Amino acid sequence: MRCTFEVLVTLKPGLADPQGKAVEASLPAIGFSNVSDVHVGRHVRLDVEAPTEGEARDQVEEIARRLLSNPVIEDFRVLEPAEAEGPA
Amino acid sequence: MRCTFEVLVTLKPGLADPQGKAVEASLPAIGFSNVSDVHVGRHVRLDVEAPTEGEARDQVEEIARRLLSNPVIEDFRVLEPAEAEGPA
Amino acid sequence: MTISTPRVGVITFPGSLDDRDALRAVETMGGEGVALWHADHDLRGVDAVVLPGGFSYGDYLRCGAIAGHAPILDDVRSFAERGGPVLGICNGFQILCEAGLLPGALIRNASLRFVCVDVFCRVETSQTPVTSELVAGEVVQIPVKHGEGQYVATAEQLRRIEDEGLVVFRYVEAGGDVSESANPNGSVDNIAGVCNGAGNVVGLMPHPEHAVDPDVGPTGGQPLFASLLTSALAGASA
Amino acid sequence: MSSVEEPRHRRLGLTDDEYERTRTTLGRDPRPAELAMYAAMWSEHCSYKSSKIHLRTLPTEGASVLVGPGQDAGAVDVGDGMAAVFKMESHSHPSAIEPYQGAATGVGGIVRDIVSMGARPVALLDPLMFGPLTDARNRWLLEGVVAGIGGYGNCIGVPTVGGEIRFAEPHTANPTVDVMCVGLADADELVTGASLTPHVGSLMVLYGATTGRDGIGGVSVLASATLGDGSEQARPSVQIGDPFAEKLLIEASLELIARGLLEGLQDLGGAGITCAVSESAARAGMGARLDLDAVPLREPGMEASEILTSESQERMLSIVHPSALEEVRAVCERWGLQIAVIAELVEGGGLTVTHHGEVVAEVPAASLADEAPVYDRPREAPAARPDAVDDPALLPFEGDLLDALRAVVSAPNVASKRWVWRQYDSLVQGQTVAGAGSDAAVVRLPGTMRALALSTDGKGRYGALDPYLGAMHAVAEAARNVAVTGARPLAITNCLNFGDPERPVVMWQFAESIRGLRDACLALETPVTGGNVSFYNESGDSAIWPTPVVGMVGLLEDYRLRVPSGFPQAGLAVYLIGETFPELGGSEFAEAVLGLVDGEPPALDLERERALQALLIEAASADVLSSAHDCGDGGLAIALVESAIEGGHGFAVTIASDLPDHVALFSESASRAVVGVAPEHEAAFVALADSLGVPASRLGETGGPRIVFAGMFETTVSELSAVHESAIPRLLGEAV
Ligand SMILES: Nc1ncnc2c1ncn2[C@@H]1O[C@H](COP(=O)(O)OP(=O)(O)O)[C@@H](O)[C@H]1O
Ligand SMILES: [Mg+2]
Repeated sequence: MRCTFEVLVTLKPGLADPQGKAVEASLPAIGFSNVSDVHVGRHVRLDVEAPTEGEARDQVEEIARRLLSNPVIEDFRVLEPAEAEGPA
Repeated sequence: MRCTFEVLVTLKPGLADPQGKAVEASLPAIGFSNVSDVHVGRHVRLDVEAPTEGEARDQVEEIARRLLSNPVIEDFRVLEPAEAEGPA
Repeated sequence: MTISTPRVGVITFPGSLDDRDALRAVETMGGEGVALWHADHDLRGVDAVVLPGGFSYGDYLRCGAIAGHAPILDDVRSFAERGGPVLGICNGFQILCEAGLLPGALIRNASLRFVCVDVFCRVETSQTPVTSELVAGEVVQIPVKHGEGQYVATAEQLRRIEDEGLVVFRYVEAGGDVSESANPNGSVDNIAGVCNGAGNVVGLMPHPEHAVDPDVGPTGGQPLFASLLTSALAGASA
Repeated sequence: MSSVEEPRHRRLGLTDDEYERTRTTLGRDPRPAELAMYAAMWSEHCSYKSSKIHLRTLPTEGASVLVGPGQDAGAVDVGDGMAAVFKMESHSHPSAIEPYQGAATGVGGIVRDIVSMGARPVALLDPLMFGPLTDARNRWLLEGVVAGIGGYGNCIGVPTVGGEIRFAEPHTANPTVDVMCVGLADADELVTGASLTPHVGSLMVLYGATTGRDGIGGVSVLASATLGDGSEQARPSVQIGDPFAEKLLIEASLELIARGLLEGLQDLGGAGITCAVSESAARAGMGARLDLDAVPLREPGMEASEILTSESQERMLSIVHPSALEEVRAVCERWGLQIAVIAELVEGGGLTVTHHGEVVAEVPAASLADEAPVYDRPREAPAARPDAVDDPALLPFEGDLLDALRAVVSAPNVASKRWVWRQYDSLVQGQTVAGAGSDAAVVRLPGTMRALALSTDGKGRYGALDPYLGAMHAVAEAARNVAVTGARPLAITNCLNFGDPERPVVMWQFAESIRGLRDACLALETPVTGGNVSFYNESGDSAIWPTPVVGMVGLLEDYRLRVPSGFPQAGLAVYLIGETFPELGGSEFAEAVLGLVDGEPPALDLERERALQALLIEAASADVLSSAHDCGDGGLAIALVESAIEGGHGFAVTIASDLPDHVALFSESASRAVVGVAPEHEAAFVALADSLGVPASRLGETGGPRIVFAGMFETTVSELSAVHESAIPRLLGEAV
């Protein structure tokens, strides 16, 4: 079966987040002074072909750990899968 | 109240996605030939202070539309909020 | 009135880098460079506006995204609506796209790497303020230096851009042929620069301001600035 | 697992003796925050405690030197009232953990050093060393480091105009990442300890980024000890560079200085606030009251010792008279930077630190800044290797010469580094007459005809065989690279990359290298204006090659007279200047073709070197040279081939020599260059060479698409160019 997964990659807490900071600082100018703690990370969407959803998920975890994230500075989280239709 | 939101920004289908392509191309080398349709987008996490969750969400939608995404090439989606504890 | 020197404003955003270079190029080519500041609602009466290269706001989030909301963009927008010549170079191009003044968008280079190299650009139309002194088909050599210069647009937008003749420059071989190897960033249809429907707002990834002084680079930027100064003067006396 | 807790001072990197010394200074046990401050300031990285006695022997004076060692950066007079401010620093340790951020923050750090002198940064150069690219981790390190340098340098608008990359097995675990920055300032507006007078009651204003837990212990742990396996816990958190904030910091700082609003300025680097505050106060001969509650924090709940030693990036500390504070605030705010008054200068030398309203430290400022222990560590020459080869030049070579040439042209050390420098913006600021690809980068001084000529050189392979000679060669080659462009070498900065100084062999390598630097700098009259020492580049007991990297600054009186390295046209006479001896020890040929890093490095006669450089400079100013390229790695053959590739014109030469062909082609004898001379200038050029006593042999002529070594072999420029260009991309697994 073929499953679609989404992986979120975020900076580890405590590390400087220049992107988040820059976005946060620019929000008041467009009228939002009530926003804080902005952090910018990556979102990766991918399709995996595997015998079971469980196996597919394990593989996604491994891919996220080895390729999608940089474990020295980033964490990741796999969203619940929205199973894709039909055969591969 | 203060709510935490997560916004996912993804490229519109059909547009070039050099990052997604690069990830996909490097997967076989680490043992995954069963992955396809990889797309890389952005993940933004932010805290919004507003009278109600509904208002906060409306504001997040507006921020996502005006700043976090480029409507010419990107779509966005706001994840369900994980409500933060306590007062501001 | 005697013939005046065209006044060309160059906007400095936080993170602009080639702003001084653009001012110097304007002056080298005989114009008067006027420094403008992103937070002012004031174009200081200039005859043309340049949005220079750089990494405004670090190009964090998306390049040009945050600068696209700068106060001075309102003034640039009304200046453009009145037909004033506006040139966005590299980051300036990205900002104009983000602000909706130009069609399409710029994303990371296909190679995912920054690239600094001299390229050849073919002029696709002389009906813009930066190509008025060139003829379509002419090739100019100008450097690029960017990490996010891949021009993209949806299929529908692209059709409109091509149909309406909004492509101003394409990456080509020295001889003028479009090829994959001439394309430094994977831009669709080798597009290096575009204009708006009215033709007075132009954006391009190559850096003409780094191509006016033969001691430090090629000279393909000279006719672009010469055109801009002529157009600015025409606007000023109109 | 040890069950006994190590005492706190040892965990912070202080020895028992050093701990006793803090007790003597204070007359009591140090408080926790004080201990953290001493540990940071007395770390190897900040205090130079192992290197100081050796560094003192370097020549630091010369006619052009405006600022010598001891300030954030050195400075030389470059005419018209302008000063070139320059320094090199390593960020090897952080780069080994996270190559992108490690290299990026390395750029940020050295740029702030230049800015804190009141100079606008105008050029970056990045000498790098990695293990072989056949190893995947080394490829990952190279790609990350290069992307990080570009990612940061490109984003702050300072052109990266040169550098070098060498590959050697001993750098596998410990890549060497050095970055040199050059800035320009009005000579009489340089910000030095002596140029500004802070007042009692003046304020210390921190501006730029907020303070987080980044890099705590960076100097004391990461850069001042050898990390073994399982040392993950000891590692400080990775610092993420924010080049946008740095750009704002540059502009705001230069504006503050231009407006005369400051009484002092210092960057925050190793040891963070502790270092900046104690050094500023000590330099002013005063003390300070520091209030940690005033420091804007990025994270809640930080302890005093964390705030004091955080190495968060993109921060600067200025000294401001209270009457100027509001104007300083306005300038910073215009650039989007927050400011915080964190301390006040007081009479006496005491530094008092409060946190949550309580005193957490009370120490003499100078005891932190100037009174670290100084060590004369034991040195011992290594035992001679029983299997050493005396002289690779004596080994028989029966291979094909053209194949050997291809092997050397495509050897990673010699191959084109275009893959790297294409990723760097070399054009911004609009003054780059010659960037990467030239022997020395040439950067104009705005508003004048003059230009700086900049080169970085390290000779790791020679240093591994003989650290004294290796260091001398690094200086000579850097000077030669500057001289071939026609510029006069003025002064050097350096970054000294070594293993563990507590091992006598490493300390011997260090002392020998310093001796080499000293002798060469004296002979070539290029004093040392500053530098940086990076020790503990080793894992297990395998250290990097002893690699002093030299950053040379030279001056070209008229940039229009710059001599390019490539043959610019056909019909030029090709001369070799200098003499070739049978010297293949430590050569590229020996490594790439014979598989040997062995033998004695080439001799270096500093008098010959001076004469050669004098000829290059005089011939350039007389405008009789069409091209000049030094003979470096790969010798005469490579110098000729590179001149052809760079200029796009072939040549036909005859190498008349008593030496075996392969030795004549690939010997790396020092003090040589290949020059192209137009026929109408030949007589004048030869006369000049004669008058300076430099042998000049006419080898042949330029022209055509072919490369012809008469009687040996021939090929084409395009064939060798393809080999030269494709080698690095191929090793990185890219389609070429
Ligand atoms: N890491 C780098 N960054 C920028 N430029 C580099 C780098 N490595 C090499 N270069 C450039 O490539 C050219 C050749 O380098 P190199 O072989 O080290 O020169 P040389 O032998 O003359 O010292 C030089 O112009 C140098 O500046
Ligand atoms: Mg050289």
